[in-house]
Amino acid sequence: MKQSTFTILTQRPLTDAVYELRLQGDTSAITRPGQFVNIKLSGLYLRRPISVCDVQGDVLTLIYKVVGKGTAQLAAMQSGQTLDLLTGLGNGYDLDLSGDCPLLIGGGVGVPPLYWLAKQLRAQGKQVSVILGFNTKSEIFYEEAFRALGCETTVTTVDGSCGVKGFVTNAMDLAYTHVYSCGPEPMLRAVFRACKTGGSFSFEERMGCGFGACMGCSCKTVTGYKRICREGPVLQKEEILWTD
Amino acid sequence: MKQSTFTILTQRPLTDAVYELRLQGDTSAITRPGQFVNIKLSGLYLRRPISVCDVQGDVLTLIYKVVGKGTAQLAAMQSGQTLDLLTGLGNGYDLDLSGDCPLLIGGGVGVPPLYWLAKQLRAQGKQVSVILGFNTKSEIFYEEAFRALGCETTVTTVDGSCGVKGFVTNAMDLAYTHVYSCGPEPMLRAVFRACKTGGSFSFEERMGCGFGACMGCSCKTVTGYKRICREGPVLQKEEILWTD
Amino acid sequence: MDRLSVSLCGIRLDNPVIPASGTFGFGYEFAELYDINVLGTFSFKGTTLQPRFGNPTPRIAECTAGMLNAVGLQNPGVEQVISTELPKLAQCFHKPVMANISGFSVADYAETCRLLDQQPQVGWLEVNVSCPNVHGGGMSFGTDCAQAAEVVRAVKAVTTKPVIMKLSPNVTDIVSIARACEDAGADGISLINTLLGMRIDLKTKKPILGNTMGGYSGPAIFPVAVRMVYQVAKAVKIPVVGMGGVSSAEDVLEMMLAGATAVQVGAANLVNPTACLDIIRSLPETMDRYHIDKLTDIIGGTNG
Amino acid sequence: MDRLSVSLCGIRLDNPVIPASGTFGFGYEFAELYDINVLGTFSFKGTTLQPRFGNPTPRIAECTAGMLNAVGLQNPGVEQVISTELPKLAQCFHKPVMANISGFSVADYAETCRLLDQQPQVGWLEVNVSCPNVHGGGMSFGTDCAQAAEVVRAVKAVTTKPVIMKLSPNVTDIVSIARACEDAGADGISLINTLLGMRIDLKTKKPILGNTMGGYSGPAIFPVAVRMVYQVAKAVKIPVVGMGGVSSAEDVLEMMLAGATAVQVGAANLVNPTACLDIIRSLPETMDRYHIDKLTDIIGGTNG
Ligand SMILES: Cc1cc2nc3c(=O)[nH]c(=O)nc-3n(C[C@H](O)[C@H](O)[C@H](O)COP(=O)(O)OP(=O)(O)OC[C@H]3O[C@@H](n4cnc5c(N)ncnc54)[C@H](O)[C@@H]3O)c2cc1C
Ligand SMILES: Cc1cc2nc3c(=O)[nH]c(=O)nc-3n(C[C@H](O)[C@H](O)[C@H](O)COP(=O)(O)OP(=O)(O)OC[C@H]3O[C@@H](n4cnc5c(N)ncnc54)[C@H](O)[C@@H]3O)c2cc1C
Ligand SMILES: Cc1cc2nc3c(=O)[nH]c(=O)nc-3n(C[C@H](O)[C@H](O)[C@H](O)COP(=O)(O)O)c2cc1C
Ligand SMILES: Cc1cc2nc3c(=O)[nH]c(=O)nc-3n(C[C@H](O)[C@H](O)[C@H](O)COP(=O)(O)O)c2cc1C
Ligand code: FES
Ligand code: FES
Repeated sequence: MKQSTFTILTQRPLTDAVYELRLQGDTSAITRPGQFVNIKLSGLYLRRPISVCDVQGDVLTLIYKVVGKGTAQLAAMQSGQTLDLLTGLGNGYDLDLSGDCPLLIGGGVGVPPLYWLAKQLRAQGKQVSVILGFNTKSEIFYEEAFRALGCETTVTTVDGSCGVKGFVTNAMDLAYTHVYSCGPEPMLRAVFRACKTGGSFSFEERMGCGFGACMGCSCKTVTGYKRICREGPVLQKEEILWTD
Repeated sequence: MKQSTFTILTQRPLTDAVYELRLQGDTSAITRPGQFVNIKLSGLYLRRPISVCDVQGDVLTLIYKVVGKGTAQLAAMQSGQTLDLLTGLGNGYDLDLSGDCPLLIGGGVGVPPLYWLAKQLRAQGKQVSVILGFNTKSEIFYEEAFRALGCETTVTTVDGSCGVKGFVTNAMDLAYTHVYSCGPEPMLRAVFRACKTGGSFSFEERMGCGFGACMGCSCKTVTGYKRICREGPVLQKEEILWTD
Repeated sequence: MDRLSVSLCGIRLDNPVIPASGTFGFGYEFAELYDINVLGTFSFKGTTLQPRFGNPTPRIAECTAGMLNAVGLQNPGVEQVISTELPKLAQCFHKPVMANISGFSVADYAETCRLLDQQPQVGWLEVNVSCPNVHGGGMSFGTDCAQAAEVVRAVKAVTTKPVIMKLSPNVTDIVSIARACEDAGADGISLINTLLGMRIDLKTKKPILGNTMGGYSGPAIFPVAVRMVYQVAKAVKIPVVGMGGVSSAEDVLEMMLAGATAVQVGAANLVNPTACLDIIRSLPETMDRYHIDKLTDIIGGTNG
Repeated sequence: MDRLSVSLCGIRLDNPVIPASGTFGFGYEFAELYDINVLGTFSFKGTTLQPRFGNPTPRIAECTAGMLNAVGLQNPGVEQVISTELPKLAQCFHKPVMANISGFSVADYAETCRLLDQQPQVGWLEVNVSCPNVHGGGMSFGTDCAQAAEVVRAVKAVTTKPVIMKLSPNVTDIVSIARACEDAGADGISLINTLLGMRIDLKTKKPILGNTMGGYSGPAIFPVAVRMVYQVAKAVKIPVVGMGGVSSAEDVLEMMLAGATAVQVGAANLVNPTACLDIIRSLPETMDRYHIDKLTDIIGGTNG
């Protein structure tokens, strides 16, 4: 974990509500895809956790959806402005589990953390399949970015306005050696049930600190209590206990 | 009273800690010298009251000293930025009381409200004497501005580094028909005791609202309870009850 | 307009937004800025039997997201309120007004309420029991079930108008005090009054307030207020008027979900004099955003 | 360094800054960022006799100038704290640590304190009486003088280390509870724990917290904390550890003027992990600004 100041290089809308932010700063604490940063915003008491979407040298890419005060404030910021970030948070995805043909499944703003993962897996020569789930055509982003990495990319939309109609699980009928997934909890559950191999699932929880100090984000797992911000956000299929 | 947005035209330091701010906006609610405005600053809950120093058309001049968070924030603001102001607050000075040779006595940041007063009295052809009290030479501001209006201007400094050594009362040995005063309470008390004619004294108090709603700024006077923000900040010599 | 209207103790309000006592004077200062008849109603400055100057200044201290006040119930006394303030008010406000009453003995409360009950302009009596009981050891009436109930009975005996008891949050068990008031015959509960707080001036090393301690209000107290409104609304059958830090239409909705039938806005009026107007204007679009059809649909809605 | 040092129940602290229980874990996460030996000491995560998972998530809700938490005392239980956490802590922290203890019965408190009392690393026992008494109707131990005193006596009977009672602010009369603890033999008082609060999610119309209500902390509660520290420090002879919303060196000075001998920093650590380090570093220049020579000169200084 590191606390440091990043400068906004570019900010651009990807859809009506989703923005891509490129920041320059000390990325040295970020070691794995699937980790996240925790952003201080002025006038808001708690930081806002956002997944790492890509890292290239000292440039960090984040993708976020405007859902409330914090993300709205972020969307109003401009190049040259600075942000106080905690970086290198969370365990991130373990690339060693991938096998030869990993399958990456993302839903909505669960898509971003899979991008850097896909890039690294491709760099290792893996045959990467990607399923990106959205509600409707206008919400789709980063489809071409994954294709450009050489990933076999399928898009699903709930309303069928683009790609396969329905949920991400409707497109899982292919061969894979490991599943990496991130998205809303109902999607994670469906993928969990459909997954025929090992799987790495990334979770969200309301956080106090984001670095393991407050026990605000704990969950029960097969292997004991885990903090989503520290031992997570990525949990392995074998250890997940759905509580409901 | 009016609530409206003003734009900063210029900001310049007059001394180490005292700044002059020129703002453009709707000044129509400001009717008298000695009134004040109440300024909203981001992140601070209460507004900050500052006296009107001058009004020329839609340009409002304020002079303030950096003493805490709010004034420090104000000092960091730049041309083009905007401020939310409540204008037209307080009773202000009554010009009709001046007689032919009014004497204006200001101490420190009590000097600013006397400027617009002096200007209006001069426009009425009055012979205006001004005593400006400061601690030391480096804190002096607006001496030339008063001279330029054609006021007989004396400066006093506590340490004698400029002008008359000592307090403003050391320079009161002249003929006058009415005293208008603004400054720290010990100075007001001394002027009150020395004043041989009628006098108008401007007071400060911590304020909740600044427009008469909260009773936060009440004081007892000979003629009953008064709100510094509404029936004040200017009280007449006859009605002042020093409470101590 | 029916989307916004609610009924408080049998009196219809066009909307649930009510400036809180002590932050709206007798309305005139605000009437300079906007037509105050847009309000549901307003609660006027806490009135006592005798005129009061209140506490020494400074009476105000700033805090991170709120303020302390130690005004000490400055008011001209009930007789002058009736002879001077109410007639003046009649010129700019044409709805039933909420009369806020304070006292230092049970007899004080009863007599002040009796006099205000006779005024046709008055719709509700809001009885503030945060004041110290000068005959009962100085603790406030609102910190003890038996004393609060005694005030209710004394007031109900001399009034016909709805009596809303305004409770202090500085207690261990707000629910039992609210229940005691209900059992004694109160027609409604309003809460919260200010939290007791203090600030010290680092320059002088002395308390900022002339009175050392004061009442804390503003956005900082909102979560405490929501909690107490929720607890009390679940426990009593009479309506609850919620307040404490409300500054936006969202806050109004949150208070109503917690169980408030109407919502008061206090300190926000002092820093943004058009706060209530702004809130009322933005309620419909805010309700749309959260898929709320009518306000009456959501009162206590978080509770089951 | 003598400008900053204070003595707490006979143990010298290099400075009065102490991370508050529940916001600093067992210190390791922060040791990654800075040498935590710069701290006066720290109060570790509230420890109970049995391991606890705590409350369902969400456990955190944001407020205007603070946060609610409903962690529910998640901890591995006193045995594992002793067998695992304390040895790990010994590697990065070389000063006496403050052991924070919670319980749900008097016997719980006594046994947990007895076990921790035997640990040489432990300097003070900070006994949190905000927890519900499962044998006594569910009200927290800290809301009743007799129950709080019973905990003090039970703990003092089995320990030799200084016992600091940590009080809940959700009470009518904090002074009488502090006095009851002093009379029962407590060596110090620490306050305030969190204020009980609640937030509702407008989108779902449900409470944000899985546990409905939670503890409010952060700058918003500072004025309430200063007030209670002031009231208690005036009323008792034992030292007071002040906390609640402290986020800056100025806040530390204000707490000490109110009467605190040492000052804890809670929620600030969560949003600014170097909060305590930053405060300690800026204390000397802040003291210069307000003409304070040594911190011991100002403890309770506002009071006469
Ligand atoms: C590990 C992790 C990674 C995330 N990565 C991304 C990402 O890459 N892109 C993206 O768009 N979003 C991501 N989120 C969700 C994102 O944190 C929230 O959308 C954001 O905090 C909302 O803030 P707000 O102020 O706009 O909303 P508000 O509702 O105003 O926020 C109020 C409070 O609730 C918290 N909160 C609200 N929604 C969530 C949520 N879904 N998860 C956790 N806390 C929440 C906020 O942090 C804040 O404390 C991630 C969340 C976590 C936990
Ligand atoms: C009617 C009136 C007119 C004024 N005119 C001027 C002026 O023309 N130029 C100028 O430099 N100053 C003037 N002041 C004083 C000015 O309001 C304060 O210096 C300013 O509010 C300090 O704010 P701060 O945030 O920097 O200080 P802080 O100490 O951080 O402020 C904390 C709180 O205390 C209040 N406060 C602090 N000092 C004073 C004070 N002296 N009077 C009233 N409230 C105070 C602040 O408004 C705020 O609510 C005037 C005050 C009043 C009441
Ligand atoms: C300056 C001021 C004066 C107040 N005077 C009274 C009063 O006379 N009677 C009363 O019942 N409450 C009084 N209150 C309390 C408010 O009506 C309200 O209960 C409290 O401030 C919480 O709401 P808020 O956070 O929206 O201000 C006063 C509050 C303030 C800030
Ligand atoms: C996430 C969290 C967990 C806490 N856990 C404990 C605890 O286990 N034991 C305890 O005595 N206090 C606990 N507290 C209370 C703090 O120690 C402190 O008393 C309170 O938060 C007020 O200080 P602050 O405003 O600086 O946070 C906790 C507070 C927070 C925010
Ligand atoms: S958010 Fe604080 S421990 Fe995870
Ligand atoms: S400051 Fe509110 S009445 Fe004067």
